[in-house]
Amino acid sequence: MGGVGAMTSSVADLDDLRATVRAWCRANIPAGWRAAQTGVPDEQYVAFQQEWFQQLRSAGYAVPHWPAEWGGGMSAAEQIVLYQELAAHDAPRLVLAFVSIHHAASTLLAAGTDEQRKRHLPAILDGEIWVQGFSEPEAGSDLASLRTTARAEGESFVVNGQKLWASGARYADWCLLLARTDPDAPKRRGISYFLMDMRTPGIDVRPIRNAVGESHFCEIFLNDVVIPAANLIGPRDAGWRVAQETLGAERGMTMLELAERLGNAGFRWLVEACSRPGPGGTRPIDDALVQDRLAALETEIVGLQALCRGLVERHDAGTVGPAEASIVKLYYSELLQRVMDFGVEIAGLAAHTQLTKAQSSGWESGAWVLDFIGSWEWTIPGGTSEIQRTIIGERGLGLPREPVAGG
Amino acid sequence: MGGVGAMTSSVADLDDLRATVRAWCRANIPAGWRAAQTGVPDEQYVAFQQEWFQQLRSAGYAVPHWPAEWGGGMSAAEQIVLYQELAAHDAPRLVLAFVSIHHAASTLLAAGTDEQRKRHLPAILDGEIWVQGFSEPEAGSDLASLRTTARAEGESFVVNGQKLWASGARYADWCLLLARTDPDAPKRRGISYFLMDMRTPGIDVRPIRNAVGESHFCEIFLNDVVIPAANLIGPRDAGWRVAQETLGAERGMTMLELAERLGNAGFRWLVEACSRPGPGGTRPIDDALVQDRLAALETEIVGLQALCRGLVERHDAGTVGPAEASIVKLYYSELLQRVMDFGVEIAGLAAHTQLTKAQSSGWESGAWVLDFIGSWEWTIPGGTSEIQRTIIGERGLGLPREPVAGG
Amino acid sequence: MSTDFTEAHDELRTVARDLLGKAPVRGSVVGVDWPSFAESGWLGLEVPEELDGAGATFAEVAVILREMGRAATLSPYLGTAVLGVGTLRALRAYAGRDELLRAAAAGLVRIAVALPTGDAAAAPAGEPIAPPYRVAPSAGAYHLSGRADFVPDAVDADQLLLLAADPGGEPVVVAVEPGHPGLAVAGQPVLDATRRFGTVTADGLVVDEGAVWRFPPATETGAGGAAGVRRLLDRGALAVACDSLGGAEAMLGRTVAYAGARQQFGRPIGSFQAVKHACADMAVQVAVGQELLEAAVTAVAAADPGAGVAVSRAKSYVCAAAVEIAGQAMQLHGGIGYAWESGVHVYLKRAALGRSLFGAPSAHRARIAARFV
Amino acid sequence: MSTDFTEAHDELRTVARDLLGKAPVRGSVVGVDWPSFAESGWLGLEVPEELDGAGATFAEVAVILREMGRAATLSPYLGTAVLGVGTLRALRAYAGRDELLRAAAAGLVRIAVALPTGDAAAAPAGEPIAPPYRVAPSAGAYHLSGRADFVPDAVDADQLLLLAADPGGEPVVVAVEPGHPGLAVAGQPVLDATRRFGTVTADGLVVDEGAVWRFPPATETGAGGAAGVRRLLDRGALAVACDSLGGAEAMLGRTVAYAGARQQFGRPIGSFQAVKHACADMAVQVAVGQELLEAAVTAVAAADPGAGVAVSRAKSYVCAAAVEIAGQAMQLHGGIGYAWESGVHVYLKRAALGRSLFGAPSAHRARIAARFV
Repeated sequence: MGGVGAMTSSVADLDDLRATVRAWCRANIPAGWRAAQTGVPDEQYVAFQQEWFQQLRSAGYAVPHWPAEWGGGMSAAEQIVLYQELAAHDAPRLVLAFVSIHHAASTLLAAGTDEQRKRHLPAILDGEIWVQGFSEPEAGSDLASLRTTARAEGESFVVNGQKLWASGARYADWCLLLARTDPDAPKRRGISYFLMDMRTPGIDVRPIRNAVGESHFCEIFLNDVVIPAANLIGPRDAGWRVAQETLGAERGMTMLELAERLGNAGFRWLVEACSRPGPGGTRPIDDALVQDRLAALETEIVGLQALCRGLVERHDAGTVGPAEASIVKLYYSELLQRVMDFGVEIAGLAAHTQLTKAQSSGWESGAWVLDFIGSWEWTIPGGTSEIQRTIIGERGLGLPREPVAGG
Repeated sequence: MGGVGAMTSSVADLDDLRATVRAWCRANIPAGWRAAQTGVPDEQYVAFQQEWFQQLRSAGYAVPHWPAEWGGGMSAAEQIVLYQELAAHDAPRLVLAFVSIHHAASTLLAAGTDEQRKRHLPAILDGEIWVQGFSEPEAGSDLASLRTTARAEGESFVVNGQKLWASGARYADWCLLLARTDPDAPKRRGISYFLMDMRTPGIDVRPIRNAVGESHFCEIFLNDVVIPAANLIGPRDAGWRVAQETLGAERGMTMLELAERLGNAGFRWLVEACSRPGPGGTRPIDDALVQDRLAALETEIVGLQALCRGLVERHDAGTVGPAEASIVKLYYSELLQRVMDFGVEIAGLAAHTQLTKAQSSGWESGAWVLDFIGSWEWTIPGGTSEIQRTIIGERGLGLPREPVAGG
Repeated sequence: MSTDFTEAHDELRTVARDLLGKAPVRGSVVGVDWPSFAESGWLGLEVPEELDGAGATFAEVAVILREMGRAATLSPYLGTAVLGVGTLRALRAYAGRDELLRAAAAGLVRIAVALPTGDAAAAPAGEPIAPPYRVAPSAGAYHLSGRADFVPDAVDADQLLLLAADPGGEPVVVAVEPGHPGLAVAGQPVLDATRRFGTVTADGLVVDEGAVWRFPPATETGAGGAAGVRRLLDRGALAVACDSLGGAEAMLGRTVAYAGARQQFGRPIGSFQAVKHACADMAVQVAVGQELLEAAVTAVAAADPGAGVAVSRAKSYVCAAAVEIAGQAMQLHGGIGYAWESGVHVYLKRAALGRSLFGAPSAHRARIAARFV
Repeated sequence: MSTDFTEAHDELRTVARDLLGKAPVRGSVVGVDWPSFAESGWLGLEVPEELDGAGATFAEVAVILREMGRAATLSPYLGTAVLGVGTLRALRAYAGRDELLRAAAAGLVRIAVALPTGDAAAAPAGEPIAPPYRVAPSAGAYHLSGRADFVPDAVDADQLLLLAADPGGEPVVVAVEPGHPGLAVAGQPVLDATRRFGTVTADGLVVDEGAVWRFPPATETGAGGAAGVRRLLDRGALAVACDSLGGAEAMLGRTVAYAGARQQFGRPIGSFQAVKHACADMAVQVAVGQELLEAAVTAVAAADPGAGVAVSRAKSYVCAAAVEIAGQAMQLHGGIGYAWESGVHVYLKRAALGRSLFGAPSAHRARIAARFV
């Protein structure tokens, strides 16, 4: 029964909160932001994100999951209400601050020193942007085989290597970095976790264009980058454990938000697309086949939403199962893909003429083909669907592990 | 360009053959055999099978794939015509003689001595029934780990062990037996292949009831069974190779026959089931959803038929790819399952009242639930679907093998 | 859901799993003897306390149904406790009705309700549901005719409740006992040996007015006969979904256990990704199905106006998934799974029948989709 | 198919694969320069020998299309060689028509044909297909109006052929050149950068009688304008299926190569069953698709009366499979597959567009199913 305030919000309190958030959404969500954010240059996107973040912050809605002392303090039940309403009113997503308010914050809260927290948590509220430096060219699904090294030199570490798929690294002020401090230890041992200032000399960030044509993923080249030992987070050589413990910390609420967005804007776009008369004048939705698919997809989305709410509640109660986060991630990402695939089919040839999508939207922008292709950003990163199935099988069901290659 | 007569049949000759087979089918296929064979006791089923086999034999249609000197001699093109017409006219299947005319014959032809062939091939034409004794309780998918032993003693071998899933063992006169002759050799080495007379003392056959309630699968317990050394087929300790070489020999034509049956009686039952008015008076086939599924299934069946014809032709031409048989087996078995599953859905509650199916039919008897459950007899034995996918990946696409457990 | 509820359900579940797990196996079919049933208190879960019931809700009935699905129990629970008690409670408070409820709770009477159990049970809102019988007054009595197929637990029932349309088209329930002149009950054997069905034919059947029971009149909150019938059919559909989820859980559990133990190629087959990932997909389906089921059970127990759609979601998803899961269980058990002895076929047949009972997935999806058009 | 044919196709395939493989890459888009095209002889494959063509059939065109799909080639082949030549050959033998065929074969003219390219292209037999334009005689000339979207290769075309209905409802083809008064051609950019489309609008467009070409009259063997239009649309649909199969083959090949090389967890990822079995499923889809495609190509080349159904089978199966296969390719390539640089997205976009072009799978299945009802 952990989680401060988990069971304290009465139904009436929650209804009040819902009304408050609803009113706030109506008053604050910029009208027509989707159209305005479609195809905008990066600077405008960044400015819009920072502005929206501050707007949410003033309302107390930017970091509801943080402890009260740092500016958060909502119970799980309250957060569920908040995210449901933001999704229902089609609020812009917090894309830019995502790693900052989730991964960075949960790592700082779980493993950081008081100094580190004081240095960064308020800064994040003021707009400090973080990036995750985990993956490498030869360490994707097999993250533990990462090769970036951090050599101790006096009160510092000197880092060399290359990171890949660092989302938003171009705008980042700080980086959550995993690097090998003991090259002789076996794979998962000997990795340390650092907070790296992105303005340190020796850091070279190069954007990678992704399949939808955006460049928010980056490569980070690290060439004799000096990190003060004070920026180690958690014990030296114990970075893998720290990263694992904090990696999924935000998953529940994030997935809840995404599930609600899929169930709101996402499904609404789909029904709208199906209700639009085609070239021949007939509406797809009048076809029994289309109705059947819509009903099946809506059912699955409702199931996802319930799964996410349950995960959040159980997380708060400390009863979350070992594979629940993987189940939700796998199910969301593959369902998202099916929904978008169906959207592409229904919208037909015209779907392919939507060449840009609204920045700051999620994976349900209404630009079907881009959203469909973008859905692989969910089935691949953060542990591919294949990895998730292995986790569910082994940690969730207790099935035996594969024998390790070569012994 | 191997295969005697493969390219010799002209289109006109094939048209003539088709007309001849068609006329023969009309004159010879017992009218109403399905109804007459539904729920009959075993003796009647065996008698019917033997009788039908002799009828086909007199027409020259029982073993068309055998060499001419032994009573066959049809080219691949001719066999395709034959099996198409038998399927189109819904002839009873040769279930009882299946192993005899395919596995036993191809093994004898490929690896048998002249004496062995003379002893058995004419006998098979006279109705000698064979069973395959390969699988064991601990050797299913991993057949090479079989444990039945054959100890050399003078001019004989003494066999001990247990075989499983021996289809039709109750009626069998002879058994194709794999047993270990060298217990010290690694898994696939040290296995020998025997022709075992099922009347030898020490053989105990016990039927196993399967999921549809039939008992054609059997366990064979072997207790000091003496097999003369003359009944070894192929070289001693080389049984695995012989079995592998002859195992898929019949697959092409068998799959062709099954594909044609699925495309004829199978799909016809389905369209009929969809065209029957339900309790509310509406016909499933008037529903766009049902039409879509029917079109998709018909398309897949047509693809399967073409795949099978191509396999047979390429087999004849000696150009068959290393995984083609696995592709066909995997695709047929899973498609069969989908077709029957859809039949169960369409036929609704009434489908569950069909408690028996016609003996001598294939997996498309029109008893939907039994046919659906029976379809696992295709996805499990003869290499599960999982094993087939591995074969396709490794032999067909050249993907690397899994590391062997424990080194 | 509050913690108290959860704990009470956990306890009920444990007791049920224990009792059903000990039930005698007849052939491959697990049955529960009637005295154990009567004692269990499960029959009267939804019977009001003043009629010697437990005064509980469908949420508790759902716990029992899921455990029965898990054990593939053969029992008249669907006929008596789900449909029988549900029908009686949906009617006006006739004296005879209350007596029956009391008897049902005590295990003194087995009930079967003759209503549509095929796709008609999932007709979209707005499409009327035709009762299988017609009743008309004639010379001081009532004449009944009609026929219902696949009536759950009809053959062993001591009391039949027939859903009929009166001359005005209003649904009513006619209570008759087996043996009543003009009433014919015939067994309808199915491949799923864990379920019992019958056809109930009324031909020249005459009852007096006391046997014709009505639903409460329509009010502003939307009750009335038509709504009552829908709620009954939703109970039936949801009961089957509970059963199917229980079966799916059993199949997943058995498959995982088998895959962890069975060795091939020198390792447990569960260490192969083909098997492991298939089990993971089954686990995902069970997890999603459970959420949809719980939502529907909560809605039905609370008589929520949106309960119908929630039921259709649960029924369509869970019952389709259950067939897939039982099929995968058979596949992953290999030859053993195809053997009668393993009992996997029992679950596959039960799931396949459950998929069609009280509306196929496609019928329920059509009902869901009617809201979009 | 005879051995001679097979060998000729193998040779054509080898030449095409070689040339298309060498084609310059613009961005991620592979194009073929026009002179190479003109030289290749591919444009006139179906042009009769007396008009300086190769006198071959659609079977040979299909070989080129499949290779273009494999290389994801940007070219006006669909507009000129498939639809242009196909349309001209379907018409009566007008002098202007023969000149155009000769010019097309020589690579002197690029053609675009404005006809329905969406689901209307897959209308079931019996449902009329409405041409996008209407033409009417007026004062010694012909007035044309209408608009077609998603006309392949419209923007760079030197010659436009517009499918129109005459006042009697008979389909005719109107030949106009870009720049003709009243004709507007506008590019219609799509995410798939390997294809070019345009809208072609006729508003107040006047042509003389010589520009209005007719199909041969209907005969007992079932020709006539309506049948001619159907055959054209079937050519379009089948061309896309050829393209999609080639793309699927490329994606399978690349994925297998990547999975054999990429190491994770100390072994090539292709040694993991999750990857290996996914590749196996892709291989099965390609194998089935190839059979359906070959059957349709043979039927179209032979002008078989059952060709339409064969085309719908190939189009619906192959084009749906191609999207799945390109998607799996992206998945199995991991992060690399999602990077622009890998070019996997090019195939996914091309497959997704191909799925809708000349009729979505569901539209083609509806056409197949019309025979069952």
